[in-house]
Amino acid sequence: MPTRPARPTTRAAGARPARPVEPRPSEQQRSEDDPRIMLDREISADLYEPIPPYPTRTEREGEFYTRGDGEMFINIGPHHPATHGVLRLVLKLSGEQIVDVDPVLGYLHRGVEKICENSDYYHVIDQVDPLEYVSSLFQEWAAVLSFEKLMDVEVPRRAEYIRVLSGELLRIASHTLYIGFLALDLGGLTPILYSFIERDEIVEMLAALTGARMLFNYFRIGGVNGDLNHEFMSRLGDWMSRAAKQTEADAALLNENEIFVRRTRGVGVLDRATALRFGVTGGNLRAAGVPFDIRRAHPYSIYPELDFNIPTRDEGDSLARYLIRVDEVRESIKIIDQCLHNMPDGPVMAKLPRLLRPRPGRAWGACEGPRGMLGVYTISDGSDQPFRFRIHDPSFMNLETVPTLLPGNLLADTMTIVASLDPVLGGIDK
Amino acid sequence: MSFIPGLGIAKGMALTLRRFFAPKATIQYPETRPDIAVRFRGRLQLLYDEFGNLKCETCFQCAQACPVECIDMGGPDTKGRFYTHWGPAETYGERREESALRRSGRPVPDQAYVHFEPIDLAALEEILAARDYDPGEMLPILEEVQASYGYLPIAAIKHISHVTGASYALVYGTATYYSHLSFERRTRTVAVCRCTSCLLAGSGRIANAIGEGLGTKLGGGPAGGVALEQLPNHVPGASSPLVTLDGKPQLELTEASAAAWSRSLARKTVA
Amino acid sequence: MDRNLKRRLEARLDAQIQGPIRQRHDQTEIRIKPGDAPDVLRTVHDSVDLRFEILADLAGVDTGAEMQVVYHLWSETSPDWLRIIVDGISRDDPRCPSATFLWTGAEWLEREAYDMFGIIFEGNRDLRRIFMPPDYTSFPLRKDFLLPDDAARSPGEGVRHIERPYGPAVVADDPAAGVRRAPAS
Amino acid sequence: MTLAARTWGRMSLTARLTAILLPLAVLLAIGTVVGIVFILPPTIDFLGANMPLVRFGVAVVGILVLTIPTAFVLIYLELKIIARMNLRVGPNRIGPWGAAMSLVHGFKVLSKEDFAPTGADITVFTLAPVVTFLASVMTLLVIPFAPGIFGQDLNIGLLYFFAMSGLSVLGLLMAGWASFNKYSLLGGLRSAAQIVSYEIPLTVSVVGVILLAGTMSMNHIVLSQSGSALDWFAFKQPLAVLIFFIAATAEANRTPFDMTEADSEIVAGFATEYSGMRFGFFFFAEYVNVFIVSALLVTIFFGGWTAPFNWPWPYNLNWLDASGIGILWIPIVLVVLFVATDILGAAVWLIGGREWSAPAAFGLGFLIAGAGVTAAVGLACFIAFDWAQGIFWFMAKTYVFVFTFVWMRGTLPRVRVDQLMGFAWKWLLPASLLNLFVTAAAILILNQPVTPR
Repeated sequence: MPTRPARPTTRAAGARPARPVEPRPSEQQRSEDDPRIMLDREISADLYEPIPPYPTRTEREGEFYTRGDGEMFINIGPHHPATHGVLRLVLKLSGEQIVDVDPVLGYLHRGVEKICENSDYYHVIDQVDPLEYVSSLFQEWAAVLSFEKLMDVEVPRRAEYIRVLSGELLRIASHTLYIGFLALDLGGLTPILYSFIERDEIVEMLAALTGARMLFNYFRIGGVNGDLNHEFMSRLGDWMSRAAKQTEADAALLNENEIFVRRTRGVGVLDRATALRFGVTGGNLRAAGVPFDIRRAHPYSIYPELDFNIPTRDEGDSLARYLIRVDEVRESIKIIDQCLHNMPDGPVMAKLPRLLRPRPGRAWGACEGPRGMLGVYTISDGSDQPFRFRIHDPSFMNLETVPTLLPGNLLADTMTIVASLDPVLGGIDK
Repeated sequence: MSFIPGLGIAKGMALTLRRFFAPKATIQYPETRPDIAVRFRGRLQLLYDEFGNLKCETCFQCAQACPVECIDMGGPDTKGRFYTHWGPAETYGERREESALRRSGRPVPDQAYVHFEPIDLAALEEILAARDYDPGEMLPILEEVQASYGYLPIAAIKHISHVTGASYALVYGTATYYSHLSFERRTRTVAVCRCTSCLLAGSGRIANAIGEGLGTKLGGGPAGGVALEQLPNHVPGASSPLVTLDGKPQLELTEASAAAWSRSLARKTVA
Repeated sequence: MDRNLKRRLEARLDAQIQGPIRQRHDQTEIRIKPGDAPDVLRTVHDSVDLRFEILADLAGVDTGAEMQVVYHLWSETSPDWLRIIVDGISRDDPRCPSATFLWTGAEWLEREAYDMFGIIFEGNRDLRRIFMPPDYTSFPLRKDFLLPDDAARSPGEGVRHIERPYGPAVVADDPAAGVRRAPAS
Repeated sequence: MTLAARTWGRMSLTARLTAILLPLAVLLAIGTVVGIVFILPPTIDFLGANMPLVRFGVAVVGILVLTIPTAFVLIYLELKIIARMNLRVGPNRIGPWGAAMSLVHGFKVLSKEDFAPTGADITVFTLAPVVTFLASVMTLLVIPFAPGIFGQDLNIGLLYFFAMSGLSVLGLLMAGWASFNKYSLLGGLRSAAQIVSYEIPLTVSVVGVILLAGTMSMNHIVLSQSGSALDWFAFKQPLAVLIFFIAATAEANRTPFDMTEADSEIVAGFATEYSGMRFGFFFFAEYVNVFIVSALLVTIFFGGWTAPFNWPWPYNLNWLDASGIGILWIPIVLVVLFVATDILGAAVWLIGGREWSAPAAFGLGFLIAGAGVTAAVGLACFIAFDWAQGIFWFMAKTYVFVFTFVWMRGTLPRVRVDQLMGFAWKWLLPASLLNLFVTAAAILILNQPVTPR
């Protein structure tokens, strides 16, 4: 067999590792994945080892690809039943215990930031739409917030109320989906379908409001695309009449289930200090005991007027993250109720020029999505296209804690932890 | 987690058993169609009015507004003049990468089928170069094109859109909006009155002079952009001999200056 | 707009701040030099009257003439977002000290900035490509990177020399801070 | 040679067929005669001399045949029940209420490409499904479905059962090892650890019953709890029932103990690399295992084929007796079926008028008549014969437990590996030992006579 590149060790990281030796001319004709080659060689342990075909470039990478005794690499994803989207985790296992993890991203990278820098301000909104495809309204919201700060647009109050209303609806949809997927990754077949029934009702009524089921493209700079209509209100009404009871009933399947609780309690504990150092936001941070919610910490839209509280838990384990979501669903239902009760009258769009050329400047807008803080940093150079359009995605930061949380746990806990952190790969690989 | 071990599991089992008999959420699709929201915009389609006429007026607004530029309008435009490119849905990819190229600020070869005669782009190129290919100065560019070509050729508009990066819809909309920009080639007519008084005043000689100045003769077809013909009836109150250019009487024109005037006129109006 | 924050910032780090402190809407913006970044960040993070504990965002910016690294911070002591712009990084060999000694989470953000702009964060021990494939040779979000065929076959001209394998890390003079200087190669 | 070729070329198709078939027919006729005269009688004598052999052959064939419909029914039940619990409808397109779904699954599995991954140990890879399947099928031999209807009445039936079911882990381990895939390896090792450690509480929990019944023969265990439901061992050994149920769930790799194919962790466990009919065998084995485990549960604890209460039947319908005109019932039934078909078909055809073609009408008539006759015969058998009742009660009880297994799968998430093993060793084993000691003590104290039958 052709000699593989010498595996670099941490100490040898200084000297640049040897490049792979050229294969023998007899083998140069055949492609690497030709099965005959594998049969020719004697099957050795490192035949399928994910050694990178290039010399390792960083100290960390060198550490990762150095095996100890009885350790093996196992590759989870990018196509795996339990990795949401196309996440790829290269695990270093000893037995079933995880020694080290190297998440590999970028399988869904579309270069949205570049596209946005080349399309004008109106078009940016639906270019960012498919980023967090589970809750795309919030990504729009962040972009719209930063644009409105950039060009000093005053949003009508009714539009703000409608934004909050639809946003909280979508938050509930996203959280129910999260609950279902967490259960699915723990092996429960049923909760995911209950979640999808819930989500489908919400998404249908949002389709009546915005015109689409998933990529809404509803928020506009200085307002929203359309006013509330009767179809949406009627659907919302009869959903609200049973929403609370329904969500409680669905949660009862998991909340008290001994198996579920035993599998999530104390697994992947993310304590307060670590969470802050990792820049984790959203429910994962609140599960670690930091009451950081943009809706309260840095109020935007009409949230200061609404009455709701931020659920917080001290133990930062997967169970806490799950329960935080369950509580937030209740809070969102409260918020929707208030929005419906004091919805003001008036226009839903501010007056804006046809071609937007904001004056040069910088603006940072952030809103609280279901997964944490969604931020957008826009630089305008006075043209009708953003000069720089930076998208900050919470799932990205939440996923970054995985290499810290996983080691020491079992292979089965990979799914628990990743699912409880709730990454959405569409947002992570911009 | 409940204190009695197994109680939570039992609750869950009870829930699933209840759901076992509950009414089902499935929609048997082909038999029962789900009700689509009125505002649902999942499908792009052209609407017809109650008389069965297509409501679309090829105003290019949608093509202009489409963020991924997948809409491509087609058919003769509102005034029934020009057959613009009509792209079927399959040209999505083609148009998409064309738009991507255009965004990158590079000239794009246009794959669309063209129904207009090509022009030589040298003059257009220098106009654009003078304007620095700036889509912001679309109107001056178009006016200069009109001035130099005598009209706005579709080829020129397409070239402008590809080079400046402004979408064809934008340029076309600008061109159709302003009334002094026209798509037709403007031909000017010089008319010589042959009523008795004018003949006596020597309009015949003027006609000959203008004719050889323009390179045509009375009643002959248009030479260059100019046609020479006979004025049907004398403009009241006008002195003799009477010569009109596009219906406007040229009063200062005399027998001596006719040749020079007509030559300059021929030079000004380029075909 | 938080005047008080402006005063506190001026009091704390008047030396490092380049130019005026800009404030607009709910954002306060200071500009610093790359060399000052670690000190400024630690000051802003640690000092009692401004405890900017949450790193909201770390973005690279290519202004066409130079590179910038932009931090957005949040603190419970101020209603404003604090924006720290590390200014004046050369486009040919962009280098900026890493923020991982304060926020471990900055590691991936810096990897992303490196991947998109080629900014080398000195002290980030895992500065790899994160979105683009490892053999990719150009930096998509730079202004000289045009759609779309650059994306297909990446031209490495002018930027390839930044891609070089990791060299030995020299532990800094202040081990407590854990700041590291990158190889002088 | 050329002559033969030319003649063959000149012959017509019929001539060719005759030329081929005629000699064959002659040979067949001669062979038949020879066989009847010389080979048949000694064979009959031999088989008659030792009937157990015949019985065994029949039993093996019958069980092999039985597994296929069992697996199909179980697959369909699982699809449908879990779907209903998920508020779905489940398979409803193929066959009535989608009943043919599992058949279609079977055809799909048969028609799939069957390949082995590069680097796999082909022989072991191919043998693994066979081992698993046979191990689970062989256990069916000792299960009494009804009085007189069982493969073999071993006096060590339970022992045999546990031995055989223990074999299945070998198959899984082989599969996991031979697939040359890390997921498969993990799955195989998990299954080995899990099944081996759950064997122990499973076996120990049954010992109490063995003490009570004083035998290990399945039949006698069933007979010793005949009578009403109060005589079932389930009420004398409630703890044992619980332990046995849990351990059996793990034994059959069912949720919440389906570590071996934990689809969200190790993609499909030991079956990751399998496709086509090899995969099919694994899943036949799994579903047959579910059936077997429920059957064993019923047999040991819930009185097997005995009725849950004092059952007045079977009446001794001597006119149904084979010693009476019993054997004549077969032609009679056939005649009745024929006549009923004609009458009903004619009726349908006359009433339906034009839109019913004659074949359709008579087909419908045949269906109705067949259903009626079958129902009548079944009822008569149920009234008359104890084996019919036995099968009825046995299947009824068994499918209750099958439903329970599917129900658990529809509800519960999966437990973790270490929790699984910890549960086995820290809770189930002590509990089963405790149960054993208590039972033994009770027997001693009440000196209940232990009578070996």
